Parts: sequence; C-alpha cells; structure tokens
Amino acid sequence: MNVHELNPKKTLGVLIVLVIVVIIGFLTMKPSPYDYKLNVNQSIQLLKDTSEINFYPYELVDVLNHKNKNVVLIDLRNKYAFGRGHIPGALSIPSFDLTHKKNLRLLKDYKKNGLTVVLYSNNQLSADGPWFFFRQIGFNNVRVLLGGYNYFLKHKNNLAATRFDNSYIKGIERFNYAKVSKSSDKSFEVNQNNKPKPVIFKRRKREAVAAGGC
Amino acid sequence: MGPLVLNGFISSNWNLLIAVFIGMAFGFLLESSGFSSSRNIAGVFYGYNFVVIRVFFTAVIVAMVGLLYMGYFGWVNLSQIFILPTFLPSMITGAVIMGVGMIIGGFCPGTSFTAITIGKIDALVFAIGLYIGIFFFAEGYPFLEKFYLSANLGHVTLADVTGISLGWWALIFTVFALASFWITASIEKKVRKRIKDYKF
Amino acid sequence: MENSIKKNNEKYINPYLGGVLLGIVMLISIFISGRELGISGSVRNTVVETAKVISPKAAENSTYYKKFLKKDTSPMSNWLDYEVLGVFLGGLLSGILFKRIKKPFIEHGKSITAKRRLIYALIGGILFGFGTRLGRGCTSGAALSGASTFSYGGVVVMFVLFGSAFAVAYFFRKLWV
Amino acid sequence: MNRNYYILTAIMLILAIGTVFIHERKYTSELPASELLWDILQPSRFVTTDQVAKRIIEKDPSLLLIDVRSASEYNKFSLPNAVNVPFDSIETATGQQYFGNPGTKVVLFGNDGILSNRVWILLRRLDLKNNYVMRGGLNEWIETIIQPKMPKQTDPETSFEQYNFRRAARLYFTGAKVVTGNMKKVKVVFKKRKRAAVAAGGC
Repeated sequence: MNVHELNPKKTLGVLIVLVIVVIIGFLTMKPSPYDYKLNVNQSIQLLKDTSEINFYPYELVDVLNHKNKNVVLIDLRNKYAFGRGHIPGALSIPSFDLTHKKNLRLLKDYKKNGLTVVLYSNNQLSADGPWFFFRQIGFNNVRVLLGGYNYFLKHKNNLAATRFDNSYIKGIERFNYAKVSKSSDKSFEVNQNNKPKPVIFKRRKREAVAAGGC
Repeated sequence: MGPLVLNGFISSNWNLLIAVFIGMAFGFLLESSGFSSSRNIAGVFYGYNFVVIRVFFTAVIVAMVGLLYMGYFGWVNLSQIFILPTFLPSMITGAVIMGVGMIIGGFCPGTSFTAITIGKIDALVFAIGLYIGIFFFAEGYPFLEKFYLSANLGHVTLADVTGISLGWWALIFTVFALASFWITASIEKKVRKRIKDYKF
Repeated sequence: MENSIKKNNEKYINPYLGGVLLGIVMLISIFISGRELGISGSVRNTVVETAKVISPKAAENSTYYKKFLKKDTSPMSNWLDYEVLGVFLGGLLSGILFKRIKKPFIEHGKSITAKRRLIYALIGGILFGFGTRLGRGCTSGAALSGASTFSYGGVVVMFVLFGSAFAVAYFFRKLWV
Repeated sequence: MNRNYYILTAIMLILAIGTVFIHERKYTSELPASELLWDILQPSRFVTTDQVAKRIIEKDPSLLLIDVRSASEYNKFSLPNAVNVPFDSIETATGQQYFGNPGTKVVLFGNDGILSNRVWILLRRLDLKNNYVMRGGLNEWIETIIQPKMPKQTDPETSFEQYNFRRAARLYFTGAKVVTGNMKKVKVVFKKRKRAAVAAGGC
C-alpha cells in the first residue's frame, strides 16, 4: 500500500494550523511607528553645523508679532508649568507624550506643511534630548530654543536686544580654564598629571548566541 | 522576543527540562514515523521505501519556512540562534564516512536510540559502535586536528556564501523537496512491484 | 520474527505528518532555546565523561577531551544530554502507544544471519561515530538542524551524506534487499 | 493518489513563496528608536561636578573621564586623567574601546553639558551602558570646584559642607595655598517660622 493512497487528513490539519499561525503573525505584527532615518554617523555630522539646529531667542520676535508664520512653538514642560506661563502661541506637549500617536501625526503634518517646529523647555538641556531624538527619526524641521523658557522670561521685554547677548549660548568656554585652574601660589605645581594614562580594557562580552551543535 | 532562554524569559534550569520534552517529541516522531527500523532507513537507498526522504525533507522545509516567518514577525531574533559552523574539508569527509556507516549499520544515532527503546539489539550494537568510533576519533585527534580545523568559514548561512537571500533558498529547497516527494512516490511504486516478497 | 515486522508495519504515522510535526518541534526548540536537535554530541559527552572517570590525567592531557573538560560546565553544554534522555523516553512512549515494544530481537535482511547483522551494525556504528566528529554532528545535529537553519556546512553535510550512502548502496544491497 | 496531497503541496509552495517577499530583518545592536526617547527623558545619567570631583580625589578605579571636545581644546586644558574622544570620533574603533566596558563608569563632559549629552544619546542608541554626563561641563566645573562661591550665612548647612568640600577639592585640583581657619557656618537654629512680633504684655 502506497502512502500516497492514504488520506493525509491529519497532515493537512497540522499544516492548516501552521498557516493560521502565520496569518496570526501577520495580523499581530505592528509596524514600528518610527525608526531611525539618520544613522549614527549622519547624526554626528548634523551636530557639526549648528545653524540648522538652533533657534535664537531674538528670532522669537518675528514669531510673537506674527510676522513669521512658519514656526510652531512646542512647550515640553508639564501641563502645570505650562499653565503658569508660557511663550504666547506655544503648544503644550509634555515631553513624555511626544511619541503618542496623535502628537506624532501632528508633527508629521507640520513637517509636510513645511513648518519649523521649535522645542523648548525650562533650559536648553531639557529640550535638547527630545530635539536630537526627533532629528534622528527623520524630523529635519525640528529646532531647539536656546536659553529655554527661563531666558525668555528674563528677557521677554527686550528680546530683540538679545541678539548681542551670548550668555545663553552653550558650548563655549566661559573661562580660560587652564589659567583659572593654575594656582596663584607657585609653590606647588599642579596639573602635571592630566596626561591620559594608557587604559587597558577587557573586550566587551559578545551578545549571547545559543551554543549548539553535536 | 525569542529565543526565550537567551532573552531571560526562561531560566536555564527550566531550559533543561524543556530539553527533555523536546527530545521526547523528537524521539516519539522518529519512532512513530518508522525510523526505528533499519530496513525503512536503508530502503531509501534501494528505492523501496522513501519514508526517510519524506520525513527529513518535510521537516527541513517546514523549519526553514517557519524560521523565516518567525524572524519576520519578530518572534525570534535570528541573529541569536545557533548556526552550525562550516569547515568544508572535514565536514565533507565526515559526511562521506557517515553515509557509508549509515548503509552498513542501517541507523543513524537518533534512530538507533529510538530503536533501542523498542528492543532492537542491532541498534544497541550500533550505539556501542558510535561510542567506539568517537573514542577512536578522540584518540586520533592529535593527528586529525589540523584537518579538523582547516578552512574555518565560521557560522555562515547559505545567504552569506551565495548572496542569494534566505527567502529564495527556502523556496528552492521547498520546490526541490516537493518535487522529490512526487518523483519518489512513482519510483517506489515501480520498485515495489519488483520486490514482491517484501510486504509494506 | 519477519512476520511480526510485517504485521506492525502499517501502524506508522503518515511520513509527511511526522515531517511537519518534526519541523514544528524544531521551530519550538529554536523559539525557546535558540538551538535545534542533536544526538551525537551527547555520545561524545559520554565518551569524555568515561575518559575522565577511567583516567583523569590522560583525559586532561588529551587535546580533544580538554576542549570539553571545563570546570564550570554551563547548562547549555548538557542540554543535549537532557534532550537525548527525552529521545529515549519519547521512543519508549511511541513504542508503547503503537505496541511495537517486544522482547530484545535483531532485525535483519533475509540474506544475512543475525550475527553478521550485528557485526555490520558495529562497523557501521564505528564509522558513523567517527564521521560525526569530523562532520560536527550527525544526521539530526548537522544535516537536519544545520540545513533547516540554512547553515552552509549543514546543507553540504546533508547532501554529501545522502549522496555517499547512495553511492555505496549498491555494494551492500545484500544487507537490506 | 489522494487529492489532499495536491492541497498539501500547494499550501507548502505558497508558504515558501511568501518567504521570498518578506524582507529579512536587519539586526543591529542599536536600541530600538521607540525606547530611545524614554531613556533620554530619564535624568539618571546626570552627575554633578561635586560627585565627579569626589570620585577623582578618591581615585575611583572604575571612573573614566571622557572629554568630548576637540583635540585642540583638550590639549589646552582637561580634567585629570581624562581621555579625549572628540564627539565626531565616538563611532571609530579608537573611540569605541572606551565605552560599554563592564565595571567602568564613563563620565562625559564638554564645555556646557549640551554636547556631552548629545554624545550620551548617541552612545545610548548604540546600546552602550554605564555612561554619565557631567552636568554643566567644564564651565560649571570652574564655577563650582575651582572658584567656589561662599554661601550666604542664611544658606542651609549642607551648602556649607559642600563649600568646604569644594575648597578642599580646589586645593587638590589647583594646589592653591591652604587658607587657614576652616570656614564654619555659624550655627543658626531655625525656628519653624518667625512669628510676627507681638508686643509684650497683654491687654
């Protein structure tokens, strides 16, 4: 008796179950809502040119008197802080809610309409992380407000004049470090040992891969 | 998500228990498919019984296709699974020796173990032979070491070697296997007409 | 003896059903442990263990045993041993279910005696055991599991193993036909 | 021949054809984008200049200071034993060797903590752990450690302790002359709240 003359009912059943599992797999698969659009190297290159990154406080003048309608301000602080005071016309999206579907769709719309999105928080640092994240997932219209809300609050009446102020600009040396750190007293010499020591590291452990074979 | 053990969903102690169950399923399927009979195994090479080809190729294509789907759905991280390393010269030699051993002995290790459980002495002798063979290899290892470790390609897949994606390979194997099923069925029919005394 | 084989032959499950289920078992194994099946590695472990028991010194000096004689054996390394234990249990279960378990007997072709069959089984086992080490696994470990994870070496072993068996089948036809 | 075999063959063939069209996932060691923002919003990576100074003074062997500024800035001044990994070379082999080593705490610093924070984000994206950012960078280092301001008498006691620590740290880092006489806060016993002065005497 040849096996091909028997009815493979059970085999068919098992294979159909397999097909159902595959169909379930397709149905339950969630496409990730966003993914990296810049690789790490591109992200590093992005940091080199600051003109595309920064939004200066004096640029707010045009936004506030509605001359520049291409800018959307987004307040990343929590709702309470927003309620106590914010830059006029700003939209409140607390930073933890940024990737909610609704907000992501909103940001996508802004990008499609060619609007510049300016993120701000109390200081530059708090808005800088979300800004960098959005740049990496492909929102090239997002900028960060230098100085943050605190600086704005201090200078909101003379924003245009801040063009000549650099106290809010980060990443520059405010001191002559080497000079300041030298003792006035020459009896001791210090900072002799700030040359790096050779550091030897163990290699990082590789990711776990199942062992196997016979 | 998977492999569950590597990603910390299951402790490695449970893993050993699961190994027993997986082995049980494996042993059960080998035995119940007829692999515990050396005549069934050897039959494939004389054209009167293709059960080995059928079980083997079906398992391979189901696992291949299933693996790709599981990787696609994100159920298993394909970069974490074990892929047999490739040492072509020693593997080809080993496979040739295994092929001869299979014809002479009528078993392969897994099938001999299941055959022992149903009381076959020849399977037990085959398993003892396995043990001796591995012992010989271990003793002769100093002479074989260079050959054993030559041409190490590492854990490469077909896609790494050929540049054709794994999806195409799965399709190629599936078509090949399905074709072989239909062809062997007709061969079997013809050969069995000739061998009248063997009842199937 | 021949009669009993004939009588029970019909009780095997459909080979395609066995194949599909075996494929699913391998997928489950990959999903849980990240690896597939294997048998001969466990036999190797046994050899290594016995070598350790009989003469620990010689085992430590042997280049081959040394590879597997680690002080802190990780659980993954004896995964195979547990799996093989399962293979025995599974075979037993199937044997009971399908009523194939009998008193110890020797299965052999009509043209050879039981004694010759045993001698051939031993020779075949020795060859196979030697081959598994060179091939990094047996039919299940290298050919079945290797091929189903698309391993280049696994696919090569699969084809070469069956090819070489086909090539020499003619010379040993008396054993089986 | 049973008809069901044709069905089986067809199902298997369709499944296999499907695998050709599903793209293979790219497995990178990078953190999924969906998890990166969450990590960015956690403030646990920030360390203060005081904490860094303390670790340096204690010669903590697990501490590794990384200067993310350019090489020329680094050559002018840097923190003791700091290693220069300019932000644009973190992905190179020389840069990578410093990050993600078990048992090492990497503290990144720049001029203001903005650049080092961005570097931290990139390192986190590369799934490298145990990195920290020195808040305020070198500017704050100078302001707090090298030129500490004396707290006002009304400040809480902790700020005096901090000031004493900073003066000692300054000594360590600059070798400045010891100013004799320890600044001790005049103990002010805080009453819960000053009551409005009430005229003595009753009615």
